[in-house]
Order: sequence, then C-alpha cells, then structure tokens
Amino acid sequence: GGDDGGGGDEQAATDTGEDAGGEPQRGGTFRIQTDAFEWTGNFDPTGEYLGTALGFYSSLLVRNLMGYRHVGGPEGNELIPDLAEAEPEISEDGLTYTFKIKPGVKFAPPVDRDVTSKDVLYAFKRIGTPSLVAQYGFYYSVIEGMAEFTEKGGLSAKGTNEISGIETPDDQTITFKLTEPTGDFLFRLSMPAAGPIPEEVAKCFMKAGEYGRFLIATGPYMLEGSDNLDATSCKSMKPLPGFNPNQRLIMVRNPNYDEATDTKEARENFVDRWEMTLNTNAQDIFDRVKSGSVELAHASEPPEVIREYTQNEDLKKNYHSDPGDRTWYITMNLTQPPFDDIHVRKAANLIMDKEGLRRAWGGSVKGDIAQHIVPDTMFNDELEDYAPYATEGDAGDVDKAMEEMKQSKYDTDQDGMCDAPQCKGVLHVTRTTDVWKAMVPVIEESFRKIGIQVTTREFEDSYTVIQTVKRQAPVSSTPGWGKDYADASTFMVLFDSRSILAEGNVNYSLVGLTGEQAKEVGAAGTTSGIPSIDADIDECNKLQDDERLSCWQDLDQKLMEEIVPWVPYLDANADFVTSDAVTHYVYDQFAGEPGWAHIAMDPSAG
Amino acid sequence: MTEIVEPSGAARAGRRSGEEPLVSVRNLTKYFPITRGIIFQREIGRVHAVEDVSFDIFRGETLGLVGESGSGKSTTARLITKLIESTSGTVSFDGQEITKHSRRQMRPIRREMQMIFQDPYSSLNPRQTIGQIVGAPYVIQKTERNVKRRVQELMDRVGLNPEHYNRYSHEFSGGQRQRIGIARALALNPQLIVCDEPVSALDVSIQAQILNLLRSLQDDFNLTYLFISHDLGVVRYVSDRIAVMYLGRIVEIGSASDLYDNPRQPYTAALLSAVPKGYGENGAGARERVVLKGDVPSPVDPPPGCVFHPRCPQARLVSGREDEVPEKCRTEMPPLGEVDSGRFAACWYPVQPGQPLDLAAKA
Amino acid sequence: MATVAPETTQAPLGLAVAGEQVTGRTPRQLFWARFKKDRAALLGLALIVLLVLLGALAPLISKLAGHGPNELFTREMTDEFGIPLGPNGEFIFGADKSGRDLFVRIMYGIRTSLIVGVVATLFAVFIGVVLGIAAGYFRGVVDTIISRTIDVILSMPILLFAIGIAAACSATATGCLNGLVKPGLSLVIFIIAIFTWPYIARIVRGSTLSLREKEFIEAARSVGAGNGRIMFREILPNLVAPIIVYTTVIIPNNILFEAALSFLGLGVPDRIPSLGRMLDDASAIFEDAWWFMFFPGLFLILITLAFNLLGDGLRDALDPRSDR
Amino acid sequence: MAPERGFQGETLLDVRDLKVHFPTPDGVVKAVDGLSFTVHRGETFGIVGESGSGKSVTNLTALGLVNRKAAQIEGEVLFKGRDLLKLTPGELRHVRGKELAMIFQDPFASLHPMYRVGDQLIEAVKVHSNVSKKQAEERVLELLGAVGIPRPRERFRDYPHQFSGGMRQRAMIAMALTHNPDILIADEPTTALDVTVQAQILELIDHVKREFDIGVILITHDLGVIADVSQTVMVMYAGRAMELAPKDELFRKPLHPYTWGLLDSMPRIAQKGTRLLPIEGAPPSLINVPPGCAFHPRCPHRFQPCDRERPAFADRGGGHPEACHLTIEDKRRLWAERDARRLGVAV
Amino acid sequence: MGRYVIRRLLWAALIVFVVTLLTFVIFYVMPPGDPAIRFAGKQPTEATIREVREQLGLDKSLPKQYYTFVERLVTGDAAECPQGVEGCGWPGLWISYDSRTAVRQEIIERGPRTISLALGGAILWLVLGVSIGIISALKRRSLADRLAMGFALFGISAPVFWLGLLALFIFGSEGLGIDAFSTGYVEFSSDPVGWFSHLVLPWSVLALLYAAFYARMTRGNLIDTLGEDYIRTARAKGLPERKVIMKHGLRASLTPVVTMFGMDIALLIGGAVITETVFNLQGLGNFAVNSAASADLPAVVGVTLVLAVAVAVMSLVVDVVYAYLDPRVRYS
Ligand SMILES: Nc1ncnc2c1ncn2[C@@H]1O[C@H](COP(=O)(O)OP(=O)(O)OP(=O)(O)O)[C@@H](O)[C@H]1O
Ligand SMILES: Nc1ncnc2c1ncn2[C@@H]1O[C@H](COP(=O)(O)OP(=O)(O)OP(=O)(O)O)[C@@H](O)[C@H]1O
Ligand SMILES: [Mg+2]
Ligand SMILES: [Mg+2]
Repeated sequence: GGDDGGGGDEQAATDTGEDAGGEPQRGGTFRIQTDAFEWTGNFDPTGEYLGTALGFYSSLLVRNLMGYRHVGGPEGNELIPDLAEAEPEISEDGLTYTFKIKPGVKFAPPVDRDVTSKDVLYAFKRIGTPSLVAQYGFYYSVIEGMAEFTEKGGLSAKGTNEISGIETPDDQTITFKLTEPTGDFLFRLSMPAAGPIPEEVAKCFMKAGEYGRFLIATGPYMLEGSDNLDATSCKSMKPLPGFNPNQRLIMVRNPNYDEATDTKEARENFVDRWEMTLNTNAQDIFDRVKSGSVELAHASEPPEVIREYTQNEDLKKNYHSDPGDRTWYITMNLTQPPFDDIHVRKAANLIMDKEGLRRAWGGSVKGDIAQHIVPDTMFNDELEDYAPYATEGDAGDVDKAMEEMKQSKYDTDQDGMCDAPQCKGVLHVTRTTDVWKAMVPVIEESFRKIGIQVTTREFEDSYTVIQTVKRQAPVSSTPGWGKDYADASTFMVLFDSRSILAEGNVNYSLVGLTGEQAKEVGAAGTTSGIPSIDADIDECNKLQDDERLSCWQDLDQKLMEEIVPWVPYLDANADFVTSDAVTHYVYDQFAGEPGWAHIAMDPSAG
Repeated sequence: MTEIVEPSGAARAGRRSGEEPLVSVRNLTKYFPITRGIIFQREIGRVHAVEDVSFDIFRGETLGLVGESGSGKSTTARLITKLIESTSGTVSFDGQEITKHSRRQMRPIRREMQMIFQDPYSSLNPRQTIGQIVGAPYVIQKTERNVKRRVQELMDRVGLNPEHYNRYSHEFSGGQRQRIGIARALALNPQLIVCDEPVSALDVSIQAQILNLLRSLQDDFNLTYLFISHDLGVVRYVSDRIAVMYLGRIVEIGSASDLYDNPRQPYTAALLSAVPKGYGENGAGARERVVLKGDVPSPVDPPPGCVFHPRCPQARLVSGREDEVPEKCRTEMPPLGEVDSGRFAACWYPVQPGQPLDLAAKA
Repeated sequence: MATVAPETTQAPLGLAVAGEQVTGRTPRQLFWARFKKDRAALLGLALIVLLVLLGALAPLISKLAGHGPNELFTREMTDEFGIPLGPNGEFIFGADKSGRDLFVRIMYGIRTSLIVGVVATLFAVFIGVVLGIAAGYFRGVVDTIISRTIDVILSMPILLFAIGIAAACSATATGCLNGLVKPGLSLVIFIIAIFTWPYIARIVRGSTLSLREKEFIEAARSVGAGNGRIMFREILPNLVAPIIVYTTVIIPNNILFEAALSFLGLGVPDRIPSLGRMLDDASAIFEDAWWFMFFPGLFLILITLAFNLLGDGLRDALDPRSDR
Repeated sequence: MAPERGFQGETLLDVRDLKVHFPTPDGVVKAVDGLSFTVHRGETFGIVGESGSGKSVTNLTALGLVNRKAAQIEGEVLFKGRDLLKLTPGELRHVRGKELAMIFQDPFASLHPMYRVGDQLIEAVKVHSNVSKKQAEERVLELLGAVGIPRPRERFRDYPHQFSGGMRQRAMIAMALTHNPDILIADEPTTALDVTVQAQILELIDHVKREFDIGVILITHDLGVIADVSQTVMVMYAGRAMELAPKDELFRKPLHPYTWGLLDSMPRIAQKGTRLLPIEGAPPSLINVPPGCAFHPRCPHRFQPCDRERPAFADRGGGHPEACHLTIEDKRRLWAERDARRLGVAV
Repeated sequence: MGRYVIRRLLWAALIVFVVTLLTFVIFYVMPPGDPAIRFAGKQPTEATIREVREQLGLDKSLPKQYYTFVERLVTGDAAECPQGVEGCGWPGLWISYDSRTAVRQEIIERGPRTISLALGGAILWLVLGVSIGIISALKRRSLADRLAMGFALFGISAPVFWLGLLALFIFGSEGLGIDAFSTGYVEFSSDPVGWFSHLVLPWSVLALLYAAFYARMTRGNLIDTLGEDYIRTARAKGLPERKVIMKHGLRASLTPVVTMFGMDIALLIGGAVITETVFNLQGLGNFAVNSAASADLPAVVGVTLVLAVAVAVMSLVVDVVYAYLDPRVRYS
C-alpha cells in the first residue's frame, strides 16, 4: 500500500553532497542497518514500487534507457541517457519514441552478454504479464498494444503474443508507439520496471516477486553470489545469497560493468561492497552509527538523534536532510459528516496546529510546513508563497477557523463550534508507529477547539483500512504521498474519480465520487455536491513543459480552495545519519535516498 | 459371575417374624470404572466395590457393618442413601423401591434417611456457621419456618450449647463437631440414620460420649441405624445384628452376640481373633490369635471363587496343606447360606463352634 | 438409658464444667495476626491504598496542577525538535512528547492501570471460577471440554493472538462480537480476560476436585441439595481464600500485560493515559528524556510491586503451611 | 526423679522432668510438662493418652527431632547415661538411627515416595557404617527377610507405593533395625492399618523385641493394643503423666480417675452390653492447661486442692506412681464402686 | 508408556489443529483489511488486486484455504514450491506473502535464536529461582530471605521492555559501554563467545522476570515437603541435615517446578516477543509479531503452529520427565 517509503521519488534540486575534505577514496564496505525490511516488496523490478528499492535499482543495479544523475536538487530530477546512447528521437505528433542502445553494456554474471533492445522489450512484456503484478503497470498503458498484450495473458499467453507498440528492428534500436501524447513518458521509461531483463534467467520466474532473488544486474553492482548462479536450468538456480527479503541485501561490484559506458556525472561508484542488514532496535542502530560500526542508519531518526546531530558541531556533518518531494497530510472523506461540508474542511485546515504535528516528527529539520498539495520543489518553488490557510506560527487560528465553522451546517447555533451530533466521536484512523502516535494528541486537541471530537483508532495496517471504501473513515492522518517521478501528475491521481476502487483505493477523500459509483464501491455517505476534477487532470496531462507545470499549479490551487480534500502539513525531508567513516555524502533526488552512486567512505573503516 | 440370590435367601437373614423391613437391599452391586484417556475416557478396569449384596434392616434395630478398609462399607452406605447410583440390584426403603428414583423423587425420601459421617472435620463446611449447617436441611426441604428455634432445640438435644448457633465449626472440638453432624442428621426427623464410622476419628473418651448419645437418640426417636465401623468392639457394642464385609461382599451376617461368640465364616473368625483383646475381665472368651497371611487382594481384580480363599486358614485346614485349597473354594463363590437360624455365612466349609483355626492345631 | 446430659457432678467444688473448648482463634483472626506482622505486605497494602487514592483523585490532582491530562503545552514544554522538557516547578515530572503534563498523566495512568488490572482480573476470575467449579464439580464431559479449552488457550501465543484480536476488533467503530467488545479500554480488558481466565479456572478446578470429595458435600447432597447449591453455597465459599490470593497475584500480571500490549501499540487509546503506553512512547527517546521513562516506570513498578507484596503476604497469611 | 520400676534389665532411657514448651503467637503450648519415666532393655513400654497429650513430642524430643529453636526444652533425657538434650546436633545424629530408632504412625507418608525402598534402606545402612554398596544391600535383604517381607530380592527394587500398608510398616521396622538399636520407638505404628494387619505388625514388633533384645516404646491411644503387647504402661494427659504401672496392675487396680475414665469409655469385646461411662468434656488446650491437676475440670471426684495444687507424680502407697490428690483408700473405694456400678447396669 | 505416548501425540495433534483453526479464524476471517491490497502496491488497480489475491490464494473460500493449509501441512509443499524459493518441504508451511520465502525455512533459521534465548534464560532463571527459593525456605524471615525475595519481586514487577532498555542503557554504548553485550544474534557455530555475550543481557532480563515465580514456588514446595513425614524419617535415620534437604526435600519439591519449567520454555518460543525486539534477536516471536502486523498470514499461522507443537511436545516431555522423577505417576 501507499507506504511511507513507497513511491518516494523526487526531482533533483540541489547537490547536498558534502565533502569531508580530501578526495573521496575508492573502496570499503558500506554497512547500512534498517529497523524493518519493509523498504522492499520483494525486489523484483517489475513489481517493486517502494522508494528505497527503486533507489538501489536506479543507482546501482539496473540501467534504464534514460536515467538520473542521482544527486540532489533540480539536477537530480532531470533525465539523462543511460542505457540509451542519447536522447530519443520523438516524432512530431509526440507519439513515437526511438532509442539507440549503447553497445558494451553487459549483464552481470552468469549471463555475461551485451544488453540488447530485446531485453528492454522483454521487460515490457513482463510488465504486461498479469501474473507478475507490475504495480505501476498503468504508466505504460499509453503504449500501443499493451492492453491487448495483457488481455491475452502477457507472457503466459498460449501462442505468440507481442506488444504492437514496441519494435526492436535490431539489437541496438527500440521504438515505442503511444496512443496519445504523454508529456511525462520519458519519466515513466526511467522507472526500474522498464530496465532490461535477461529472458534466459527471468523466464523461470513468472509469479510476482520471484525474480527478486535472482536479479541480474546491468549496473555497477550486482547481488552477491550472482557470479555463482547456475543458470543452466530453472531447477538449478538457487536464490542469490545477496538478498534475503527478511534479513539482508548485499551488493558487490559487477565485474561486467564497464565505466566507459557510463558517466561520472551519474555514477562514481566509490564503495566496493554494500551490506544492508536488519536491526529491530532502532535506538541501537543509531548508537552503532555513532560508534562507527555501521555507516548509515536506514530508519527514522528519533528526535533526540536529530537534536544531537544538529546541535553537536562534530556530528553535524553526519546529518543530512534534503527535500523528499513528499507530502504528508490529513485526508478528509468528502462523503462523511462533518467533512462533507467544505466549511468544516476549511476550518480543519485553519485550526490544525501544523507546527505541533511537525514537532511530532522531530521539528523543522523534518521538512517545511506544507500549505498545499504538491511539494514546492516539484513546482520549482513557484508556489512557495501560496498558503491559503496560513496561520500565525502555523499553530492554527481559532478565530479564523470558527469564522469558517460558523458557515457550516454542523454549527447549528453559529458560534463557531461544531455542535451537531455528527461532530462527536468522529472516527480518526492512524497508524501505530511513533510519529503518528505522537501526532494524535495534536490532531485531537486541534479539532476539539472547533468542537469536533475525534475518536482515534490506531492500526498497524491503517492503509488497508482507509483504502477500503466500505470502512468510511471520516478522517485519517495516516497518509503521505511521494512522487514517482518529478511530475505533478503522480500526485493528481489521488483525486481522479476514475481510480476509485472498492478496495485498494488511494483517492481517500473520494473526490469526484458519483452516486452511481458510490453504490458500486460501497460508499455509504452522501455524494451530493462532491465536485470532480477529472477533466482538469486530463487537460493538464496533454500538455508539456511550462504549460503543463502551470496547469498543475492551477489545479493544486483549485483543490485547496474549492475542494479542500486534505489538511497537508508537511513537505517532508529525507534525512539520514551517517558515521564518521562516510567521507562523501550525496543525496539522490529521484529516490529520496542517499545517492549511493556517489557516496564514498574511508575504506579502512569496518 | 454375579450370582442372583433369591430374595428369600438373604432376606430371611435374621428376619423377625412378620415384620416388614425398613430397608431391603437385593443383589446390590457397584463397580467404579477406572478410566483413562485425554478426551475420550476408556474404561480400563473396574473396582468391584460392592458385589451382590443383599440384606434387610428392620425398624428400630441397629445393623452393624464391619470390614477392613476398602471392603465396600461406605459404598454400600452411599448406595442405600442414593448418593451414588448402583450398577445393579435394588434398594427398597419403606416398601418403596428407590433405585430408579430421580433426584426429585428422592427429595421426600431424603427426609427419611440421613447420614452421619466419619470425619468430623471434613463433614462440616468450614465456611458455614452451626446454624447454617444444621439448618440446611430445613432450608433445602423447606419444611420449617422457624429454623433457628428448631436448630437450637436440636443443638440442645445433642448436648451443644444453643448459644453457639452462630459459631463456625473450627471453634469446636472433634466430639462437638460430631454432635453437630448428628444434629444435622436428626433435623428432618428421619427413620433411618446411616452412620459411616461416626466415632473412628475420636478419642476413646469422646467416642464413648458419642456412642451414648447415639444410643439415647435411638430410644427417643425410634431410629433405625446402619452402623458402619471397622472397630469390632464398637460395632459389637451398638449393634443388634452384624454383617461382615470382605472385598465387596457380605461374608457373614447374624445377631451380634452369636456372631461374636461363634463366627462361622473363617474370615470373621480371623478378624475377631486379630482384635486386641484389651484387658478382659478374666481374659474370658480369649481365642487363639489367627494371624492372616498377606494382604487384602485388590478389588479391581478380585480372586476367582471364594474371594477369601487366598488367605483362608480354614481352606488350608480342609485341604490339610499350607499351599493348597479345595477346588470348590478356588472356583466358586459360596452363596450367603443359612448356617444356623438367623445366621448366614458365605463359606463352603463353615467353621465349627470351638474349632481352632490353624493348621498346627490340627496336626 | 444413657443420657447425654453430663453426669450430675459430684464435685464438691462449683467449678464450671469443662465443655466449652478453648479453641484456637478463627482463621480470620489468625490470618490477620499473621498479616499484621508481615511488614512487606502491609507496605504493599499501604501502597495500594495510596495508589488507589492517587488514581481516584486524578481529576482533582489535575485541577491542582492546573493541567488537564490531554492539555497540550507543545510550545512551552517541547523544544523545536519535539523533545519534551524535563521536570520544573510547574511540571514536576516533566512533559511527554506532546508537551502534556507527565505528572497529571501518570496520575490518570495509575487509574487506567488499576482499572484495567482489576476489571480484567475480575472478569477473568468470574469466568475462571464459574468454569473451574463446573469442570471440577461435574467432571466427565464438562470437565473434558473446559480443561481441553484451557489447554488450547494456554498453547496459543498470547501476544500474537492479542494482535490478531486487537486488529480484528478495532477495525470498525462498532468493534466485534456485535459491538460487545468496543475498541479501546474494553477491548484491552477483553483480551486480557480471555487469556487469563484459564489460569484461574485451573486452580479452581483443582480445588473443587478435592473439595467435592469432602464429606460435607455428601452431607449436603444427602439432605437433598441440588448441584447449584452445592457448587455455589458449599464449594465456592471455601475457594474464597485461594481466589483472593490468586487474584492479587494476577492483578499485577495483568497490569503488566496491559503495559506490554500498549508497548506493542495495541493498548488503550492515547486520550486515556496509560503507563505502558507512556513507556512505549518514551522508549525511543528515554536517553534524552529520562523522566519520561523513569516516572511512568517507577509508578508501574510501584503498582505491580504493591500488589505482589500484598499477594505474597496474603498467601503467607492465608496458607496454613506457612505456619510450620 | 524417675520412679524406679524395678524392671529386670538394663535401664536404657531415663527421662527426668522433661518439659517441652512451644512459644506460639497464641501463647505457650506446654506440650510436655514435667515428665519422668524409664525404659529398660527387653521391656515394651506403652504410652497411652488421648490425642494431643504430648506422646509424640516426648519421643521426638528424645530423638532431637524437635526444632530446638522453636521449643524450650528442659529436663534430662539420659540414654545409656548420656543426656541426649546436651548433645550437639552432630552427635545426636550418630545416636539417631543407630542406637535409637523410631517408626511412625503413617507408613504411607513415612517413606520417600520417589526413591526405591531398597535404596532408602541402603541409605540408612550407609549413614552409620562404612560399608560398600554391595554389603549394604546384603544387609538390607537380610533385614527385609527378617521383618517378613516375602521375596525381598524382588521387592527391594520396588517403590513405596507398590507396597501395601503393612509391608511399608515392615520396611520401616527393617530400617529401624538396621544398626541393632537399643531402643525402638513406635509411634502409633498400627493406627493407620487394618485390624488383621495390625495384628501382624504388633506380633512383629514383639518378635523383634525378643530377637534383638531391645527396649520398645509403644505409643498408642488404643488401650487394647497396650493391653496386648506392653509390660509397662504410662497414661498421659495434657503433657503430664497421670499413672505409670505394670500392665496388669494398671488394668486391674487403676489408681487415677482419668485411667478409670479411659477404661470405662472402652467398648470391649469381652464386655457385652455394659454401659459406657465416658469422661465428660474434652481435653484442655495445652496453652491453657487448668491450674492444679490438669484433669480436674473433667474429674467427677475433684475436691478442694485439685484446682490449685498440682499433685505430685508419686507412689502414694498404691504400688505404682500416679498423680492424684485422692487418698489411696478413696481410690480403691471409688474404683470398686465404679466397677460395681458399671457391671450393675449390664443387662 | 508407549501407548500413552501415542495417545498423547494424537491429543497434541488435535490441540495443534484447534490452535491453527483459531489462528486461521482470527487472522484470516476477522481482520480488517484484505492482505491482497497491501501486497498490490501503492496505487493498485483492480487487476493487480485480483491477481495478487489469486496468487496468495485469497480468492478461494475460507474453508478451502484452510483445507489447502492442512493439506500442505500434511503432505508437504515441495511439489508446488515456486521457483527460487528455498526450504519448502515437509511440513509445508507455505510461503510468506511479505518476503516470498518459505515460512518453513524462515522458522528453521530463526528457531535456534529463539531456542538459544529461551533455553539459556530458562536455565538461568531456574538456577536463580530455585536457589533463592531454597535460601528463603531454609532461612525464613532472615535477611537473606528478604533480600532474595525482594530482588525476585522487583524482577516480577518490572515490565520486561523497561528492564531490557534499562539493561541496554546501563551496559550499552551510552552506559558502561561494554560492547560484548551489544544487541543482535551471533551464530553459535561461528562465534560461541559472541553468541554467549550477546545473549547474556536478554537471558538476564528473562531470568529476572521469571526467577520470582520459581523462587516462590520452590520456597512453598520446599516448606511443604520439609513438613512431610518422610523427611522426619530421613532425619530419624541420622542423615546429615544437608542431605536431608538436598536429597529428600528437593527431589520432591522440584517435581512441580519441572512442569512449570517445561511449559514456560515452550511458551517462550513464541512469547519472547518483546525481549527479542529489544535485543534485536530476530527470533520467532519477533517474526510472528511483524508478520501479524503486516498481514503476512502464512508466517503467522506457521509460527503459531510451531508454538503449539512446541507446547504440546514440551508437555509430553514434561509428563515423561515427571514420570521419571515420580515413580507414582509411572506405575499408576
Ligand atoms: N468414587 C470411587 N471411585 C472409584 N473407586 C472407589 C470410589 N469410591 C470407593 N472406591 C473403591 O471402592 C472400594 C470400596 O470402598 P469403600 O469406601 O466403600 O470402602 P470402606 O469399606 O468404606 O473402606 P474404609 O474403611 O477405608 O472407609 C475401595 O477399593 C475404594 O477404593
Ligand atoms: N512445633 C510445635 N509447635 C507448637 N505446638 C506443637 C508443636 N509440636 C507439637 N505441638 C503441640 O503439642 C501437643 C502435643 O502433641 P503430640 O503430637 O505430642 O500429641 P500426641 O499425644 O502424639 O497426639 P496424637 O495422638 O494425636 O499423635 C499438641 O497440642 C500439638 O499441637
Ligand atoms: Mg469408608
Ligand atoms: Mg502423636
């Protein structure tokens, strides 16, 4: 589900790489500890949709036609050719994309051969194969013939089955034909699912996630043990020791990687070996980072760690915080009282103590207060000053909120307090993790100030609750959303009524829900007066470049003022703590993760 | 191998002419299953606690029941009072067969027969006052309005201070506790009182007090007693007739003095001879002590034939050999046959009056 | 004819006739005499009284402190990193992560712990006693069913099942079992009771098995008492002492159980202060906010220790073997 | 001063003015209060008394099995001239089980349920003699045979619960005899047993006494048992001796009203139909022993000094010591009257 | 004995069956969310949810799912084991939704960790508890008794996570900085010393937690036993007091402890969740709780099953040991 680690991809803005003096050295074993192996679904690029995994693929393991520089700031969100020799040729009508593939890019052992256009095509065939459950397969439905291919069963179909819109006239050339102009198609192509996959190995793994433990790399690193894989038959292949979905990820240099086929701009590859392991005690991870037995903590820092690292001069250099292109928000259900009244939703935005919420996260280093939907960095900060519900000190403003509340039908005596029976015992769904628990009192107290009494339910698996329409949670502070790539469309899907599902729904506010649809998906609340922005989304999607950008900006504002589905409160940063041994830290804007491809450490450590 | 004894057989045992017995027991048998199993209980054996027992108790008399530990005395008592269900056989009370009675049907009959128990400690609920204990029969049977007055009358009658109505049993001595138990049994004015070793746990001096009390109550209320004890002296002292049990069976029954003077069943004889004689006035009636060999066999697996044969001195006497018993004793259980008028003994070779009971004596 | 009336005494002295026993003191007196001497138990009792008072007076204490249990002092009592500030004149135990007055919350937390511990235990005791007596008294099929159920429950991973039940029952506003079990406090109590009653039932069953062999049961039956009367009027009063002892032993366990559930995020909601949850919240930052770990921990230990001391004392005092 | 009984044979045990008091929260329990007696080789010394009269405590004290910290013990227990009360626990341990042996009332509880009977006996052998396991085993087998356990070699490996009550008591006796003790103390050895088995055990004890030439102290509350097997009898009441006499004398010419009461309470086989003349009331609490003669509240013949003055335990001319203020003539007369009255009631 | 063992095994099988059924009901039937949604990704489509549901077997009816579960359990799941998953076999516990590893394999790997923790802790608390119990029983109301019982009571009263965190705080890098005591699990085979030192703290915490129960129980039993007649017999034999207590007293008083001990160890197999989490031991309990949190049903059912089996086997072992210790049970 839309996990916090999920889909965190971002655009580049600033290179936050810090040099700790001297040239970065090659070598070393980079040890990472994580407090839960939940950063990956199952590591099969076709199905994987979690940010951390996407970061590993993109920078270390899988080379897509187009790729990123793996640095922070706007630069990090720009695409450069990676597997492709150069930018593609795009037809006039914007429907045909032709790529030339670099020669000399080889698969890691045991495949040991050049990557060809067929390997890329094969990746698309896998995306189109239902049994492999490509989680963001919908991005590629604009490719001609993709839907038919899937319908026939993809690779599992009997007889020949081809994607009509993808052609590979020779090993070096690949062409994509689209059914409609798609301004962000190149971004979509840079998602790891679209990276080359060797059929000889992957054909053995036709169920979701199976291939994850046999991933054959094209990037500078590969899963440990890849060279020992006996690929002579399906039966003979044993899972690579380098990846155990519950315990470890170990990557070593790929002997078949040729630096000449890559640029230092994208990858520098200082480190020899990566080891990511599990430590269920987060506190202990940070202790270890501090003492130097671990290089990087892949866990959310407790406030005390943040304080220590930001206040202590010696440690400051080891704390890294960069915009994560991710918004955290409170979602309000447009069908459920009292949130079916826009004035209540506006009042909620005005009353919420956003600074209080941010402190629950660890304070200002955790990000900026969010004032609208799409993170500012994705709009090149053009909406930085747009703050329709700003309040003094972001503490919430009782007067303004009550003013708004007065206009609501739930304030029967117009005293600014929600006093209808619907204002009592409003179900608020959240998760059981630290930060969310810490937010609960702030949310409850804020709502209380305008007369809304919420009853909080904490779930380990709160996403599955709010993603099930039937459960009708009126308000939830569970969600956050990160970009898949640097285009606002990846946020707007959250308000597209066509994506509303009975289960697995991500349009939690049910924007655009019609009465008919409500029946279908089991929504019981009121649907009258719910506006739709489907048309606006379609409009923007057709556009390119600056037009596109401002179209999204307008839509964001419309959402915030005319629909108000959320109380956005945090433009989250991605922050990491490293040990003294890390001599060169770079942030990867695309993945919202450390820029592994550029990080360097003191090889003598560890 | 339960032999059906014609009602006439044992029924006649000690019958006083023309009188209807108050209790009449016929072929009463009780097996306790020995079960094993975690969920489904399988029977892996059965304790032959009471086997084919028949006797009568007449109004106003005291029938003593003696036998060693485990011989089935208490079980017989419980069967008669219907605290447990019999395996087979019948019990009639006051002409009414009660074996098949439901608890509801038993309710009125319960008033007519009561029990006094052995252990004055465990037979009184430590969490209840004397008033509650003695008054319980009234409360349950709903026969009395002024429970307190009745209870205090009873307490007075059995020699307890009525002012102790609200005391708990632990504030009393063993003898006093036994009096409480007696008061409880008397509460409903029963005809029959089954006394299961009522004095075994008491010291001699107290024991005598209780025996005297029981005797005077019998006279006052025309009670009928079934008096169980393993103390032959006590049984002898209180009983009109005595039945001797061994391994679940009655092996001999007859009038008290007859039976003591002249035991006919070898077991009875051995039992009597084993009793410490105490200090008889002139050592009168002193009999040679017959020390039985071995222990009582397990009731789970009683010996075939006569249950006493493995230990029986008479059988050895008859066969003339220490290690041999007559065929008949080994294979067939002797019926409780009349050996004298009013005397019944289950033995193929009843002891003759005056006959010594050991091999050496014969040799 | 012998009479019971004592033989008229020929004693030349008018001495009182012996007959009234000099008997030992009642069990209650004995119990009290022993208990009075057990300083640890008295300390436990005193602590419990004190804690109950603190819990009961939590609202008053909150008034005196001037802070509600859920009143936020985010700006005053947390720093810019959201780390709470420590004890000071106004917040004598410091603040929690949301800047709430930890002292006031702890007072309320004591109340929650006591309520959960006591109510859940009472529930469990009730179920355990009824089923335990039934199993021991009826034996046979009833016993088999109850005892086997106990076996099954005792071989389940408790915390895991607690997670499952908690998740299942808090999914909707109505809760589960047709709304009988509402998420929150009642759910926690339900879960604890579900997993605690078997222990009591076992003990009660064992005692009932031996009690039912006592002659006074037979006596009751012989005057026509029915099963219900025997079970609840004859047997139950005799189980009171072990049940009380066991209850005092189980209460602290259940208080810790609640704390553990809260520690795993399954406990009572945040609005209802719980010591376990405070410890959970504190566990991530206790190296910087020692008071956040220390005070709730201290009071939690005080509560459980108090009950344990009392339980030990009761056990010693009620159990005759400690006389030896 | 222990009254000399003139019994033939070496004096083994000489108890002088023994007092055993237990301080308890309710008061001091005077379990034994000034007791004196002697036991000789070849003698079976019977002690009778109602429950709680201090019979067991007396003997446990002699064996050093009363917790010395929990009790105040005074007096002397001279065993072959040595005062057992002055021995250290270590020294006492060497007397216990070797020269002084004891068997207990409940054979079911007296053997450790988890060790084989043979092993428990071997342990008893080895604790006082330095022999090999093999030798110890031989000795045990011999003993088991001697106490009449059939097929000892097989039963040797059994656990106690596989033994019947009688056999357990036999095993206990075997254990007691391990080191040829001088005295065997049997504390109600047959109370828990059936009459037929009781007869077996009593016979065995008697046999053992003769065979091993030892002194036996037999504690019981059954006058019948006493009458059958002992030579000397001491009647105890409330921690004190009431009367001590050769058996025949005690039964024929009892001098103490308490003894009379006991005798008249006993329904005897030989005495059919006689009336029981029970002692009224119940024994006193040992915390609150009546002043003067402990028996006086229950005594039908009490008179002036009885409630104040404790009668000395001495021979008042009746031929054996007793503790009653009545003159010897009164005693003789009252006993005769009682006898007559009792028989007179007989129908 | 043989037949008894067989019957006990059948009964154990039944318990295990019931426990899995209950697990199934609680985790499959009652839960709030459909696991398929969770595993269908951040922005699922109907098609992906359907596909995931099918692959996880969640499209089948519940009885069918349970039947399949039992079938795999009985016949093993090697035959249908997906490509690239190692460790399928008998008994088939199927594949974790979350990690696509064989649950069986996962349990085999984590089992030793949990067993190390449980066994070591158990031995420690047994020694600690029993010694305290003996001291307390023999020296009742003495200073030693009070101190020992007080210590045990403190252990019983403190929440385990509190103790754990405190222990780490005191001995860990922030406190005394004893690195050997740090968290994590070290394979015994690779580094026995490390294995030991990493387990010392968790063992101690568990021991502290349980010692009081054992102390109390030992004390009570021993006091009881020392009042038995056979102890008097032993003394009457002239045995030295030490032998009386150690040989005759302890033997009888420790048998009930054995029962409790066995069951406690068994329950710890799935119950040391918090200790495992705090000390990063990644054992079965931790695995189960994480799996439960992430709706990884096969993993949850798998661990529950293992625990139920452990309990059943342990209670059998306890019975056998009990019969060994107490001949009365053996022959009845
Ligand atoms: N409820 C029961 N279940 C199984 N066996 C029983 C039960 N009650 C009695 N028995 C067995 O039945 C047999 C007869 O027992 P009963 O109590 O009638 O003997 P008794 O003659 O009263 O002995 P005692 O003198 O010891 O009281 C004994 O072997 C006993 O073990
Ligand atoms: N350790 C002790 N502390 C306090 N009182 C004790 C102790 N041991 C024995 N007594 C008391 O001493 C008195 C005498 O007990 P003892 O066992 O010697 O009686 P007894 O004559 O052997 O009785 P029984 O026939 O019942 O065995 C009893 O009242 C008993 O309660
Ligand atoms: Mg009986
Ligand atoms: Mg005694």
